Amino acid sequence: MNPQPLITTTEAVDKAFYVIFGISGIALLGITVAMVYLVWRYNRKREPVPLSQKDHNAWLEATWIIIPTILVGIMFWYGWEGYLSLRRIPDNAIPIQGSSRMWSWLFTYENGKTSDKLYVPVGQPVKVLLTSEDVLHSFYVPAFRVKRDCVPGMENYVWFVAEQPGSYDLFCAEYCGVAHSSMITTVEAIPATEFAAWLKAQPATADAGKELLQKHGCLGCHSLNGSPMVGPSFQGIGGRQVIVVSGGESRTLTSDRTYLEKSIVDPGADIVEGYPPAMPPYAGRIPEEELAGMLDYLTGLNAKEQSAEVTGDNAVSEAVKATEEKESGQSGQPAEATEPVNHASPGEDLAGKNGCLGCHSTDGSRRVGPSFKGLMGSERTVVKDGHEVTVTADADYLIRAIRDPGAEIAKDYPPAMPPYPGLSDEDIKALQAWLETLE
Amino acid sequence: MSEEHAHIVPYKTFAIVWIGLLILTGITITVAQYDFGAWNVWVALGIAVIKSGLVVAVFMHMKYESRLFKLSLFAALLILAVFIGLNFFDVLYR
Amino acid sequence: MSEVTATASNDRGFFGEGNYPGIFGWIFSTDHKRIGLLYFWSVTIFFCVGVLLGLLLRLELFAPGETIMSAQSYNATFTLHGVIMIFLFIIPGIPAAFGNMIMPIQIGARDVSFPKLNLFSWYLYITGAVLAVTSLFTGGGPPDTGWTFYVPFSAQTSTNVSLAAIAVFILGFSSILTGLNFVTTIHRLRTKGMTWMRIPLFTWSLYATAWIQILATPVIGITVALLFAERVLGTGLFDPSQGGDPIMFQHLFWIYSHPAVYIMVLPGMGVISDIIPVFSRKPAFGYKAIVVSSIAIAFAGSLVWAHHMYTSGMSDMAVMIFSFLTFIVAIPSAIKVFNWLATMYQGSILLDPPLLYALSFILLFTIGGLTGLVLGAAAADVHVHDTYFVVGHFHFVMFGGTGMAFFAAMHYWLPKIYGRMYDKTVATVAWGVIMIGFLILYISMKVVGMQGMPRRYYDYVPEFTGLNQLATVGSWILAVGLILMFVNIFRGIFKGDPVEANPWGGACLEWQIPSPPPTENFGEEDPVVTHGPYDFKKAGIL
Amino acid sequence: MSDHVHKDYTGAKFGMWLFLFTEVLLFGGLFLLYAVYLARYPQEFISAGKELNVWFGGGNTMVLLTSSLFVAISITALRRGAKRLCLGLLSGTIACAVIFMINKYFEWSAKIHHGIYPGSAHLKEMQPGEMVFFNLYYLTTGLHGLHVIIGALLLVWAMFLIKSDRVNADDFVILENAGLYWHLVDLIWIFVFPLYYLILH
Ligand code: HEA
Ligand code: HEA
Ligand code: HEC
Ligand code: CUA
Ligand SMILES: [Cu+2]
Repeated sequence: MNPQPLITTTEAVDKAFYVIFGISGIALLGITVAMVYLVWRYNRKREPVPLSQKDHNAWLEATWIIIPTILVGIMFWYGWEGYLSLRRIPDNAIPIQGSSRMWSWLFTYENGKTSDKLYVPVGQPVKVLLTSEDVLHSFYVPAFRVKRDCVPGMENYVWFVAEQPGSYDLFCAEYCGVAHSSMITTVEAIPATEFAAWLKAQPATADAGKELLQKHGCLGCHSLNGSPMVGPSFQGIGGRQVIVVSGGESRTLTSDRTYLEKSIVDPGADIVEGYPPAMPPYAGRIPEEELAGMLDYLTGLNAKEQSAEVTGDNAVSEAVKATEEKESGQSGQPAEATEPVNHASPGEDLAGKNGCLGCHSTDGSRRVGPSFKGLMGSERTVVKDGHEVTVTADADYLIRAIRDPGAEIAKDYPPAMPPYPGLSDEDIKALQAWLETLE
Repeated sequence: MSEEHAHIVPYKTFAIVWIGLLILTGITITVAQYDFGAWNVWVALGIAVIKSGLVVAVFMHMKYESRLFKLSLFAALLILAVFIGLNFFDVLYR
Repeated sequence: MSEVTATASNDRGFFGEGNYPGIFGWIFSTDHKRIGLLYFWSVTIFFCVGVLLGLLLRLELFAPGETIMSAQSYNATFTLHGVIMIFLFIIPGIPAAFGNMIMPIQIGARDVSFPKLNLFSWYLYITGAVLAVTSLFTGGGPPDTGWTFYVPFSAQTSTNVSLAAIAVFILGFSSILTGLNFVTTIHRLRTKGMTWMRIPLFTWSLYATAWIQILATPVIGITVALLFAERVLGTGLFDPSQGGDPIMFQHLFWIYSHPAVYIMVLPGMGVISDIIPVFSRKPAFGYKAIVVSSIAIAFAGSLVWAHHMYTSGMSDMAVMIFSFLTFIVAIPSAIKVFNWLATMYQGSILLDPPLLYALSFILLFTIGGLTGLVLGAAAADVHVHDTYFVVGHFHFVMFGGTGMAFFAAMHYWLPKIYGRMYDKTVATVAWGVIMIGFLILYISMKVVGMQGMPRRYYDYVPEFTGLNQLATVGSWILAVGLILMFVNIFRGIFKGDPVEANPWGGACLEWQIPSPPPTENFGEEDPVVTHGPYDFKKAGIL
Repeated sequence: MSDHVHKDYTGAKFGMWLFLFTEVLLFGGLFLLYAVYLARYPQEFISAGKELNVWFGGGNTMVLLTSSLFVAISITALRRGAKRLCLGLLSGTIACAVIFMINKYFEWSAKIHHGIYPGSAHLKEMQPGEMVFFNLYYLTTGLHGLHVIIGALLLVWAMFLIKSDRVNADDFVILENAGLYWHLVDLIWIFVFPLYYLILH
């Protein structure tokens, strides 16, 4: 429908600015000059008595109703026209998912690759589909004059094209809580060829496995980025602890290759707790070698690496960078080969998914909230109903801290933590198990 | 102390209006059993408007008040309509 | 009430004996002038608190990173700054303080229609203010949502937003009662000969304002009530996981809060419309056009709320409609500006402090209004929405507009009310300093906004440092000017030289009675009005 | 201060009307949300609306209309000097208010018994549109119920003044204003009833 864009978003918006500033500048100048002149010319020292008592003039008044009406009409038109350019997505725009949460961005590209900076090819329009996982955020790139809110429960979009390679600031422009002003990242505009190479460079086991998942429709129900869909996410699925219900009894299993295979061919046997028994059995529908490829891929998806990509905090983006460097150097080499296989626990996975690590560090350093390191079992001073009390950080305390963070505020910290009604008791247990390992 | 003491509305008028209101309530309940599709809301609202018109005009004496009262009421309802109406430029076209 | 008539001859006017001894004579008084002064002092105190918070914001922004406070305190500070300035200063500011003091006199009434209700609404104001302050120290601590209380954040944060919502509800109620009182008063209590076309423009502007207060304020009432329910009862009307729509909250919020900006500015425009004729010795040019434009602003101002939401994800159709209507509402404002200028033409202009502040209103409001047009244009707004450009815009219209009008009103009417004059030279110097500080402070904000600095940012990228420091320096200059102005005017009204009934040569009724005015305003007989409010010839000024 | 100025009846009544406008706009916010969400979830509103009992709603409509009649007549009665009748009618109105609230109590408790109330687990399992419907239903009828209580209290106050003759055939504006308030409560219900209980059948 919309062929190549005739103008970039920057040009479209700037045109409106020029027109409006131009008209306004003239009006302001005229008014200021008139005011100064009148005060000087008709000063009481010069004119002790007023020269007239005239109090209306129909023609004059009509003039200064009609002329501004025309002027604002013009302003409206340029504003609206420019806005339309922002809304008409060029056909060849590359779609990128942009998801926001307190207080980080996550961009997912067509092939499933994710990053916390927005990588775009120079000279090629991109369309960013904006969603939010918690409160309002707003995607704002001043250089491209685009801004759009990310609203939970809704998908918005922006499009733009970077004409020059470079790194452009990307701000969160809708107030979203204590770290609103650090919800900043960048748009990295790189030449199209480099972009293509970057996109191909896959973390861990590459495309083959994912293409299989895509082909068999698995990704319609399972995400790769941690968000639960109809089924649990594949993020970190390789080797994680899962609680399953089998024949009415729940037990905890390690999701190893055998488990995964069984889950695919006979999904009804063990149902992951909290999910409906909705998955169709694939026995006999997937050729042997394809199933093997899938399992290779899934077991390779260990939580450590992935949660690293998801949370956008500094320590983590280091990790992303490291991964990326590694990839560009030795792409194709599976990650397991270079890193010890997964010791990520479900708790750590949850902490990454829910953005805890955006506010709590694991290395003892202070962020928005207290560090998780050595937290469990320690004595905490908290402010409760205006009084300071000391409590022990036990399982119960953890539940209170997560369910009703406002009730007890860790001393010297702001009451900034949002409540997490979405975390089940099991989730909190898993978090606890993980927190206890952080000595 | 003159204008406002003019109208003493007789009991009978009130009683008639009351009966009218009860009948209209009956009608609106009956009519609700039939399906007019998208018009359901408008039919019900139409009857409600007639009913409230009666209450305002007679029970609340608006019929006997000066133009100022009537204009103000009109202004208030107009603004309410505008507040609700303009929202639909968003809701219907999203 | 015979003793009341007796005090009328007393020099101290309505400052004489009250109905109750001491302070009770004030806080239980139903005299509109006393209530006006109660408002004046409460509003001024909150204004000072508000500007101090503004100063703190600027200090924090002097350099990137943490300068004087943590991110959480910063967020609480600008929320409080916004809430105080909007709900405790600028909305009640001119109508409840100066409107109460002056409006009944201007129409030749002895009091407002419902004096007890008038006092009650002051108590509501104080209650709301106390609750707002209480919310800082109770529950989860100071609210950190910004004055706009957008959901879902406001529904989730563990700070004490619920109490703040109640406070806003009560303050809204207070505002409604003032409006209701004024409309009734202006309709019912005009004295003989005070026809509609002889009403002073200040009173006209209050009339238009009062209608907005009555018809728009309930909407903020229900909005904050729903926010409260969302937090306390979990009703989820704006919660997407319960089928709600967060954008509807924004609609409801702005349905009130946009008309509210005209509650803020219309009375200010009224002050200017009253001052300019007096200091130019010429009738207000285009009196009828100014009257009609006030009403037009009040009505058309109710149709444009969604221009705050161009990027929110509402439909493009709505963007077009609301952008168009926004431009329409600029026209009546333009009419006023041109009429004020035409009033000065061929006049005899005396540059006394009230006129100086009035002229700075015109300049600053025009700049603010024109940047409002930038925001009204959809494409331009996409770039500058929620940046410091918006912050610059609204400080220009609110502080440069209404704030300056408030100062103008202080310099114009306080001598009347207190019967004493301030030092005019100091007032002029203070004016100069304020203007310089103001322009440096807020123009820097606009520029840094154009460069893309988002608002409500505790920390910023290093590129923005220079302009932020300039702004902070501007705020210090402004502070010096404001302190000078306040000190001068307060010295003046308590210690200055006595003034006669009509120090400026005004032709409205308030200048025909002694300064300070007597308790019942007029003697035994109600005044009879025989000429228009700016007919200086018939009033014997010329 | 203004005691020696004659009482401005029209002014007092006008002030009351202005206040009623604010009430209308207060409820207007809820009606606005109703309209918007109805447009968005027409099917869910119908299915959720079926849960509401027309007889509770219809019964309460009759009760309120009748109470409005009593109030209207009571003013005429007072002005004609029939003080006893006036007081009797007002007691009737208050009785209606009580019946209304009792009715409401049963209606709400039946709903709550079924696990339908804001934030309940049962509600959370419903369609989004249905949740919105019930949340709106509780808020609207709740706010309306609050107004019923306030209106009844105003009438009780007016009754005291009538008893002591401070409100009488010549000076009845307080009764008239309290009556206006009561009619408003009725008016709101005239819209709430079809919108929540009927449209959706
Ligand atoms: C006193 C308060 C006040 C006043 C009077 C105004 C007046 C106007 N405002 Fe402003 N506004 C605010 C207070 C005010 N505003 C506040 C507080 C916010 C931010 C809220 C928040 O998010 O926290 C805001 C935000 C705001 C936005 C949203 C910005 C955003 O968040 O993206 C917009 C967008 O359209 C806007 C537009 C306007 C317009 C068009 C006018 C017009 O009424 C201006 C009309 C005046 C003139 C046009 C100047 C005079 C005319 C002439 C000199 C003649 C020459 C003119 C022509 C050629 C036409 N305002
Ligand atoms: C009338 C309204 C009004 C006024 C007058 C002001 C005045 C000031 N405001 Fe304003 N401001 C708002 C209304 C107002 N503000 C609103 C509504 C917001 C939005 C809040 C939100 O986002 O939710 C806002 C937001 C806002 C921000 C943006 C915060 C952010 O987005 O991160 C900033 C930042 O600099 C700021 C600064 C200032 C400054 C420096 C002043 C200066 O004018 C203050 C300088 C003056 C002084 C320092 C005076 C010193 C004088 C005295 C103390 C008096 C002494 C008294 C006696 C002797 C008796 N304000
Ligand atoms: C908005 C930033 C933020 C996020 C996201 C966040 N927290 Fe917190 N958290 C805080 C802050 C601030 C505190 C200290 C205030 C308090 O005690 O409530 C805190 C306190 C805690 C405490 C008590 C710590 C102590 O020192 O006593 C625990 C446990 C905790 N959080 C766990 C979590 C978990 C688990 C998650 C993710 C599911 C999470 N948090 C997400 C900000 C956050
Ligand atoms: Cu995210 Cu601000
Ligand atoms: Cu606005």
